[in-house]
Amino acid sequence: MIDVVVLFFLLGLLAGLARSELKLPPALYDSLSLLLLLAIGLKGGEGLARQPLLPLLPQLGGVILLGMAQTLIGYIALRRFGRFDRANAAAIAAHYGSVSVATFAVGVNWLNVRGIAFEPQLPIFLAVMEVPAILVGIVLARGMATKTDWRRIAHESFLGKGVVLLLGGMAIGWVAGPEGLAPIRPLFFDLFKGVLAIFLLEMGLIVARQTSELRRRGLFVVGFGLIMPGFSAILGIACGMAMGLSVGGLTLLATLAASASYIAVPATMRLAVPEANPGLSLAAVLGVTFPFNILIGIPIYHWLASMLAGGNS
Amino acid sequence: MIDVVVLFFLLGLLAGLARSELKLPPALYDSLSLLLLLAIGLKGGEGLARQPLLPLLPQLGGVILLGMAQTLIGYIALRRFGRFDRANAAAIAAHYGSVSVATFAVGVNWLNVRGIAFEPQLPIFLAVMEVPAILVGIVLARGMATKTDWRRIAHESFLGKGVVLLLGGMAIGWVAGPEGLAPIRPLFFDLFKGVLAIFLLEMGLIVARQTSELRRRGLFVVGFGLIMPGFSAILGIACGMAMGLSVGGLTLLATLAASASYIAVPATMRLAVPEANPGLSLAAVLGVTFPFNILIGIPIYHWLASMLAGGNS
Amino acid sequence: MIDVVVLFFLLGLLAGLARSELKLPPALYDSLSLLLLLAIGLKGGEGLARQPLLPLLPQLGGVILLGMAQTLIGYIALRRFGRFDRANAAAIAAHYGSVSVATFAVGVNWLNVRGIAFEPQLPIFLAVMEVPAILVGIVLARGMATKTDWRRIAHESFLGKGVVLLLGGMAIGWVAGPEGLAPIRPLFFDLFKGVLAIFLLEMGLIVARQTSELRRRGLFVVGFGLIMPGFSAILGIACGMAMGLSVGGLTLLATLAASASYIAVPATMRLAVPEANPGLSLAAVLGVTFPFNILIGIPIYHWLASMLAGGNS
Amino acid sequence: MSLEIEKRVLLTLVTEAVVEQSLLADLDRLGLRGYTVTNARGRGNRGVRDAAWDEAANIRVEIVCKRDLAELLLAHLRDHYYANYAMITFLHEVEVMRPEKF
Amino acid sequence: MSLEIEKRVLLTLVTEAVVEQSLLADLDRLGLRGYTVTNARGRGNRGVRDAAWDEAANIRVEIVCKRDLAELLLAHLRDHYYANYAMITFLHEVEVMRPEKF
Amino acid sequence: MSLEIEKRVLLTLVTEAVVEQSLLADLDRLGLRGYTVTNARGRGNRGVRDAAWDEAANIRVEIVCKRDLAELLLAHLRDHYYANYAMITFLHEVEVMRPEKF
Ligand SMILES: Nc1ncnc2c1ncn2[C@@H]1O[C@H](COP(=O)(O)O)[C@@H](O)[C@H]1O
Ligand SMILES: Nc1ncnc2c1ncn2[C@@H]1O[C@H](COP(=O)(O)O)[C@@H](O)[C@H]1O
Ligand SMILES: Nc1ncnc2c1ncn2[C@@H]1O[C@H](COP(=O)(O)O)[C@@H](O)[C@H]1O
Ligand code: NA
Ligand code: NA
Ligand code: NA
Repeated sequence: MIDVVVLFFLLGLLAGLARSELKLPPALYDSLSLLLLLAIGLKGGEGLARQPLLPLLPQLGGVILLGMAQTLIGYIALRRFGRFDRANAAAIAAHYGSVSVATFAVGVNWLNVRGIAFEPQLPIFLAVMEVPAILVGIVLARGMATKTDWRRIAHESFLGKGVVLLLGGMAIGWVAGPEGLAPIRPLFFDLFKGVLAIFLLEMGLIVARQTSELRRRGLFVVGFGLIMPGFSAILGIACGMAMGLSVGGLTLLATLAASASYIAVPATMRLAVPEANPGLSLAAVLGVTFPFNILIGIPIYHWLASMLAGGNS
Repeated sequence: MIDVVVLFFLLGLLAGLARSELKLPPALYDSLSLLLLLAIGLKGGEGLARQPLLPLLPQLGGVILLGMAQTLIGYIALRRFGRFDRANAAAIAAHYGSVSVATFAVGVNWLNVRGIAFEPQLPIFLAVMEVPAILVGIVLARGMATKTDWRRIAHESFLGKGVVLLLGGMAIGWVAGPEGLAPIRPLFFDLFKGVLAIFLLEMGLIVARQTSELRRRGLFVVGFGLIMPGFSAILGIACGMAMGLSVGGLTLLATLAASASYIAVPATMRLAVPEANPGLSLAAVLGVTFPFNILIGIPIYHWLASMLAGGNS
Repeated sequence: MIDVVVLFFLLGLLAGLARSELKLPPALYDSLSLLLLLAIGLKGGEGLARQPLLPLLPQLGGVILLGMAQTLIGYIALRRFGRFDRANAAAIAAHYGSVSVATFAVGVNWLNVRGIAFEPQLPIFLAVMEVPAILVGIVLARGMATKTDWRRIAHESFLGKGVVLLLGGMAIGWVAGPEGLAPIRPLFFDLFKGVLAIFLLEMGLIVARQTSELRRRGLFVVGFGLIMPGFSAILGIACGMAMGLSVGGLTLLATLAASASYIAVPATMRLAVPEANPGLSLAAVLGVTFPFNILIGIPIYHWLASMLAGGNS
Repeated sequence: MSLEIEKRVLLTLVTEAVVEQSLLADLDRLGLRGYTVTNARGRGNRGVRDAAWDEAANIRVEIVCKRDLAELLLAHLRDHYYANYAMITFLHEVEVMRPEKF
Repeated sequence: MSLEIEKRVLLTLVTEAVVEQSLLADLDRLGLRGYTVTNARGRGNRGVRDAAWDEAANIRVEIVCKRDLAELLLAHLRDHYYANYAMITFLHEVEVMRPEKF
Repeated sequence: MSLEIEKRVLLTLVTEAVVEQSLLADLDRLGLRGYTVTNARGRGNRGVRDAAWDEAANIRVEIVCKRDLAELLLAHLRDHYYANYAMITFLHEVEVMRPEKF
């Protein structure tokens, strides 16, 4: 059965395609995404408090490499088969090397509903994988010896809203522990799925606006938006198996790898590689990959993870 | 005892009349109304999942006729006794033929607090009754053979925020069923009354701003705003008895009939019948009918329903 | 252990000091403060319903005098030791004679977490102490025989958002009682601490922006921002002991006295004493006193209250 | 430094927020290519419109274009909006670069 | 097509959001009939005002009126606001229809 | 009543909201001292930008300054922004008091 939060996405999508007057206030969208980021962080931090942190360091290195590899592979595919110019290939690839919080949250929800556990460090992976793809993308577009304002880029990347709220939430969860968090549980944990539902309603509306752009972009973009996440998911599972993750953890890491950023990366790339067309990346990411992942991808990645690593769990 | 949500309305009203600085951010108002609409829809859809849908069709036909009849009667009364011109009579009548979500929500709350059950299709009635009065109102103002842009009107009416969220919520509730909805219950159901309370606080503030307009409009508008809902409620109870509704259902249908729209109708009529004065309709609807219904009307309608259909329940 | 809501403050503070991109939508901030004010009021009103109101009147007189005394003492200190001109001394003193809702909420939370009870009239004290300092401040700046527009000032003060929501919530809580409030408990009471957490996150961001201003203002402002609250807290405890408050009540009254306004007072003083520099007051209140109170002050005030009035509780 | 600068007019209108979609669709048909909208509140002959809720909100629309088009748009507004909607319009000359955009 | 057009001035002021009510009440007394307000942020002599919270928010007020009234309003602003509030003012000519409105 | 009035220009730009920080930092380096920003939406060569989410939001920046500075800023915008960003610019003369502010 399809999860109820995904039904909200479909409602938004249909309303958007039918050109309904429905609009969410931007402040609501921002507030919901703040709640989601903090909740994911808190949950992760709470889990981390129960285990030693040092053994995580190599895992962090692993997922950073994963994100960078995805960006590189995406770039090559876009240049060779899509005949994109350097700037556009680099920009699109960076979106796919990075991650999407909303997709991650849907994955978490999917596992929760089915009672499948996953490792508490997954939210850290989410935070850590946001940035490397951006840096690789910029280098691919510009080369190393450029007048790129790296200080500003680093600032935008590492101190962006997403990273701060995720890592901040994690730190708070880690310090406070389950007991300390108890008083704020009703807001951050009990409401989580309702908040995600409304957030996905808005995502549906946003996705619906990509269709006209998509139609103009043609088949290659659609194909790339479908194949790249499948490929990335397999890479993610391989990476996760090397770390010895459970099936739940593998599914989430595959989901992370398969997901593509539509918040942090577009904003940073717009400044760093302005000649890349933002409409192109967003059409692929939002018009194809995001709906694919949350509607079909996640169950497939779980099935793949179970097949490949059944013994682990 | 007066319900706590109505106390919030009174607080807003008093604050507004005292010209307090109190203001709610518009984004909060929009967010709360979105929550209310979705929650009402979800609840209704959940109920509908337990019964066959086909027998509802004649009931839907019934409430559509109810709304159209109210509009016509209102129009005649306004023309004959109020001496309004065609445009203004049609516009005001359309407001009263349509329905108010906030009034409905207060009615639902009133029944819930008293443990009185009602049929799950009532929220569909709410969704279905929004539009017919608008169409009748336009025809009354313009005649059939006009250059009215019906496509745009239909679009505005059927794909407006209210209808989409109510029907969308209902569809989700129907598909997901009680179990599927469980994870989002804390947000949509547990918080419902608190959300309604804050929404009514804002309504109180909005109602308070109608007083100066009301004073200018004179007694007829006040009288119409009081008599029309009473009359409509009786029509609604009759209509509900023909459908065999329970006392709770009758009370709510009477409340729906008695309620007057202050969101969908003003916006559409402003475009379709621009020469009608929107201040006039809003003074009657918000300055008189809305407070009357939530403060006094609902208990009366329930008492009437019990009297007239005591045997049914 | 440090309370989890205070960890959110620290997160905001760090993010702000690191010049992160993190921003909360202003509508969210307004909505959260509305929720906090209403929740505090409702809780207080619920408690008051269980006791006679008349004996409270002298207590209200007491806290009004407390606020006025603080303002006078602050003014003298600022004139004599800080060599501020009349307008600035009066404006700053008014901030310290008035109170801060956020500080009060953190105090309430601190006591709740530790299971320490306090009297239900404390929220009334909060509402009542907002205004007198403003009036004293204006008289100090202008003298009595001025062209100050007292009607406007009174309107701004007594019908400002804070006072209306606090007293309004209290009235609703008083009328509805515990049973009447039950349906809205999930929103106003269960979410209280989560709401406070996000509110303090934003407060951290706001406090962080005061640092550059603080650096320019020099040591006297910092010193005043630290000594004045300590002094006021002792005054508050003395006042509370005269009223026979419990240790919890003493702690909260000390917290109230020690707290300084950063919403109502700046807005009113900007109009009434425009030549006072608002940056100066805010640097002291937000840059020094607010963080001092919530990080260190409250436990100290509780310790003081226990020492001085151990027998009372 | 020489910037190629040409003259256009800036036509500004302030009107009710509810008409935004339909007004822009109208002007579109008359040849409007670009516009900028901001949310506003205000007061005029039709009383205070303080944006406290949707019915009482204003928008402010700016259109940079040739004077001919501005006059065409104005005539349309006069004939179809002035009588029934809260609305003011005003225009003045501005200097633009990239005149082909306007 | 001939549109009856007359000259007026557009007076624009940017100032602190907290003074909105009291400023408009002041100008009212001097004869102001219509105005438009939008929310704004900015930077000037009194530093950055980025609208992150109420104390740091600006408003932008536009007034279409006769030059006489504009000068009266400006003189009042100069005498009562310039010294103590973050504020700029500027004006220029505009063409309006329905001159009786302004 | 005589108000000391001088001429300045008002330069207005409408562009993508994402560049706000970096654009203002740029113009700062060229000598910009004051500016006012409002949120906006609109349509132009680069399609509809309706502010439904951050990527599709516009800002409207106003700068009152001497004509020299305006031309310097415009040249910079032409060289670094016109090609890759949704942007329009226009300017016109305004009368200001307190000319030392601009
Ligand atoms: N003289 C004026 N100056 C600036 N804005 C005005 C003026 N008159 C009206 N407005 C604006 O235009 C809207 C509609 O005006 P009206 O049709 O006169 O009610 C008002 O709500 C104001 O926002
Ligand atoms: N040169 C300028 N151009 C445009 N807006 C300005 C300028 N100077 C100041 N402002 C605006 O006016 C407000 C108050 O200016 P000030 O009194 O100089 O601090 C600022 O916050 C800006 O929004
Ligand atoms: N002719 C115009 N009049 C007013 N605003 C315009 C015009 N053309 C473009 N704009 C605004 O400038 C933004 C960028 O324009 P463009 O680069 O042409 O897409 C648009 O989103 C509009 O907000
Ligand atoms: Na990815
Ligand atoms: Na009705
Ligand atoms: Na105090």
